[in-house]
Amino acid sequence: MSQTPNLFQRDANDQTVSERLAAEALIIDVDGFEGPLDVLLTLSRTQKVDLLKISILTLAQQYLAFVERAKQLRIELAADYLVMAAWLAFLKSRLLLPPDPTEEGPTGEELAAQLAFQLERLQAMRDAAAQLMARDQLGRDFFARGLPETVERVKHVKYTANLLDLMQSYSRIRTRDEFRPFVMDRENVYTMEQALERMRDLIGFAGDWTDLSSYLPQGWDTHPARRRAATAATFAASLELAKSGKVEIRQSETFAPIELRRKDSTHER
Amino acid sequence: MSDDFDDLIDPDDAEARAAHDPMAQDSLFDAPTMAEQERMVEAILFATAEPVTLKELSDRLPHGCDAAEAIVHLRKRYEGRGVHLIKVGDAYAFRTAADLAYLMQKETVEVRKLSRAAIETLAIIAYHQPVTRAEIEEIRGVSVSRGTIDLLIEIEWVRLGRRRMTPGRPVTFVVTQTFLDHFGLESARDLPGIKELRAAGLLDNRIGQVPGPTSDPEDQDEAEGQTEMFED
Amino acid sequence: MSDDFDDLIDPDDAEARAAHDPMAQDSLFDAPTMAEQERMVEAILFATAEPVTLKELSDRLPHGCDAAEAIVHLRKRYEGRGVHLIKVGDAYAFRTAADLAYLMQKETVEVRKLSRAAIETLAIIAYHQPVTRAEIEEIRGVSVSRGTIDLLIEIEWVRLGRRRMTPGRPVTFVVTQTFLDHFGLESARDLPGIKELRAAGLLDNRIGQVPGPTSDPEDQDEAEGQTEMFED
Repeated sequence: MSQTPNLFQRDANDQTVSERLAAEALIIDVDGFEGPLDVLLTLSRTQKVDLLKISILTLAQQYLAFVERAKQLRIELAADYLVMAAWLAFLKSRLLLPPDPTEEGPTGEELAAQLAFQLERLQAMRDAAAQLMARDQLGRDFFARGLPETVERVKHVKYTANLLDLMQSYSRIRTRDEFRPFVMDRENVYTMEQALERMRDLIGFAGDWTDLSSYLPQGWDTHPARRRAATAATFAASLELAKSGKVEIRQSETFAPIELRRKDSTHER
Repeated sequence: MSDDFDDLIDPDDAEARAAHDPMAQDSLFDAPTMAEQERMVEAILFATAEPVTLKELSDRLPHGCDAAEAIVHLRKRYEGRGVHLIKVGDAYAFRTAADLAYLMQKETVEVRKLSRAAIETLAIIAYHQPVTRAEIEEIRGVSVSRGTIDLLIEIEWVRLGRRRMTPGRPVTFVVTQTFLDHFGLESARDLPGIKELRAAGLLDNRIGQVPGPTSDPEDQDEAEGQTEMFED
Repeated sequence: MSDDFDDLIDPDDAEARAAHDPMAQDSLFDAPTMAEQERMVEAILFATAEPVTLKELSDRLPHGCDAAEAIVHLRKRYEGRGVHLIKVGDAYAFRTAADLAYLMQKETVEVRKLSRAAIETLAIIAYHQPVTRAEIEEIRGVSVSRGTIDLLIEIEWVRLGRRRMTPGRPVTFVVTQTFLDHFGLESARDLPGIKELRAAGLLDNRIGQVPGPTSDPEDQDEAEGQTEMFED
């Protein structure tokens, strides 16, 4: 980089009065700086040369003077300012001492070049930011439509159904009974409890052998399902009554009518 | 094409701007040209949030401008364009040309299946038309919500028929031509009858005769033809 | 392009549309004339304050229209007028000519005053995008406060870009279309001086050995340890 020729032109202690003053001026509004790079950039302006030609060594000295001054004035500097000072002190020594061939890592010149690049880049970004903000801006220099028309969002819901849907649906209504969900149909169930109750009432009057079927309740003897339910319940109930010794049951042969009568020994119900 | 718009993109250059605007320097003495006044009115009307009166225009234009004349020119320029310069009361504004109003709508179409309740109601109306709401409810065995019939009317598959000449004169519902078109039917009579539904296995055998359409003499003629469909 | 013209023609208003849109009947076969397309694009762009993308335009125009070509014609038509048709990213908008800014005091909205840090950060994001926070900090030499980037995101000038495929997968930041619109830029490539900066290598990402900001908590400790060394 172009600053190399300048590197050894100045002595470390050769600080001009103006530089010292500049450093002091910086101290006054140290809070106004955005970090060490910002300070370095400001200091670099005192060199009054193109950033490309800046002397990094001089800059390092200026910066170290700035930090020194801050310490004398007992101004607290943020950590990163001090880190930068340490780094610049290291850089300065690298730049001043003849290169040690055994040493690893970048040379002092390379480090100086990197710092110069960073300063140049930061300055470039600041210039770019200024250019950007100086552009014509929407709402200040040029304007959007002041009376925009709202774009109406029209949502059309298109309903569909086909003939099959229609027919199936109609069929479903017309055949609703078949589509009923499965439930125990209590309507056609005659329980043994019901039969027992009925027979207890009736058995007192039947002194003679009576067909079981005559005990079926009214309305349960025609519909096949109801008849089956009532018959089963009545039969179960008669067995129950026989068990408790209240009736006698007989059947003359297989599939012959089942008959029952009150057991004479039992009078109370 | 962006190159033509340097004036917008050019940075901060006050000089460039002054060059572009020949009036900037001497507008104190000479009014801008009419073409320039037209540009100005155009920009003001474009950017202002409400219609602008002639007075407001005059106040905002440089001294010596004739807003009314500029409006006349500008109005002519926008004749037949996508936006028109219109007069609103005693103010002016740009508005979309009326014939392009439909472009201001963003239409989205969502295809939705009819709900079961809706299609059942529709089926009953199709098979039993003209049919009152009470009849629909009787056939479906559940009440029919207002919204269901409204929807069917809204999508134009169902319309109001004649009022039934019974106490309360209830309205009846019938299906529309749109309905027939959608379902590819020539008439509601072409709807497959119970027999065909049964043959197609869509209907269970054990179901008896479908109660025919109401025997209201008024509606009889309309309903005629459907009755036979339901005969076994 | 609208993929299905049927979507646009709703049976509801097909008739109404046909009445005022001479194209409606035969647009399935013929696209509107270019003059007509130009009118349509003009109407759509005039009606919106936000830039409209080519795709949005195409979606709103009838089937068979060529929005891009209509834009070219329209742009030419508005050359030198009080309003211009500008390109913002892949979108288009009408904006008043910048040379007429002096007429627009009434419309001027107070542009939010950004801090120096925010402006610098914005410029870095615009010129270096996509850029990570660490990179912004390296360029500025200080840590970027969370609030700065948050503010830029809030005013919609900056948004998150893709994550960088490096260890830690850091998020990147890019500028938005709103940013381009605000500064009258067609694209980020049109940023002032960007070519020169690139040519000078100032937009390259060099990994520097210069001490940077200490945003990492681990680094923070080290830095604090060093502070003591320098204390009197």
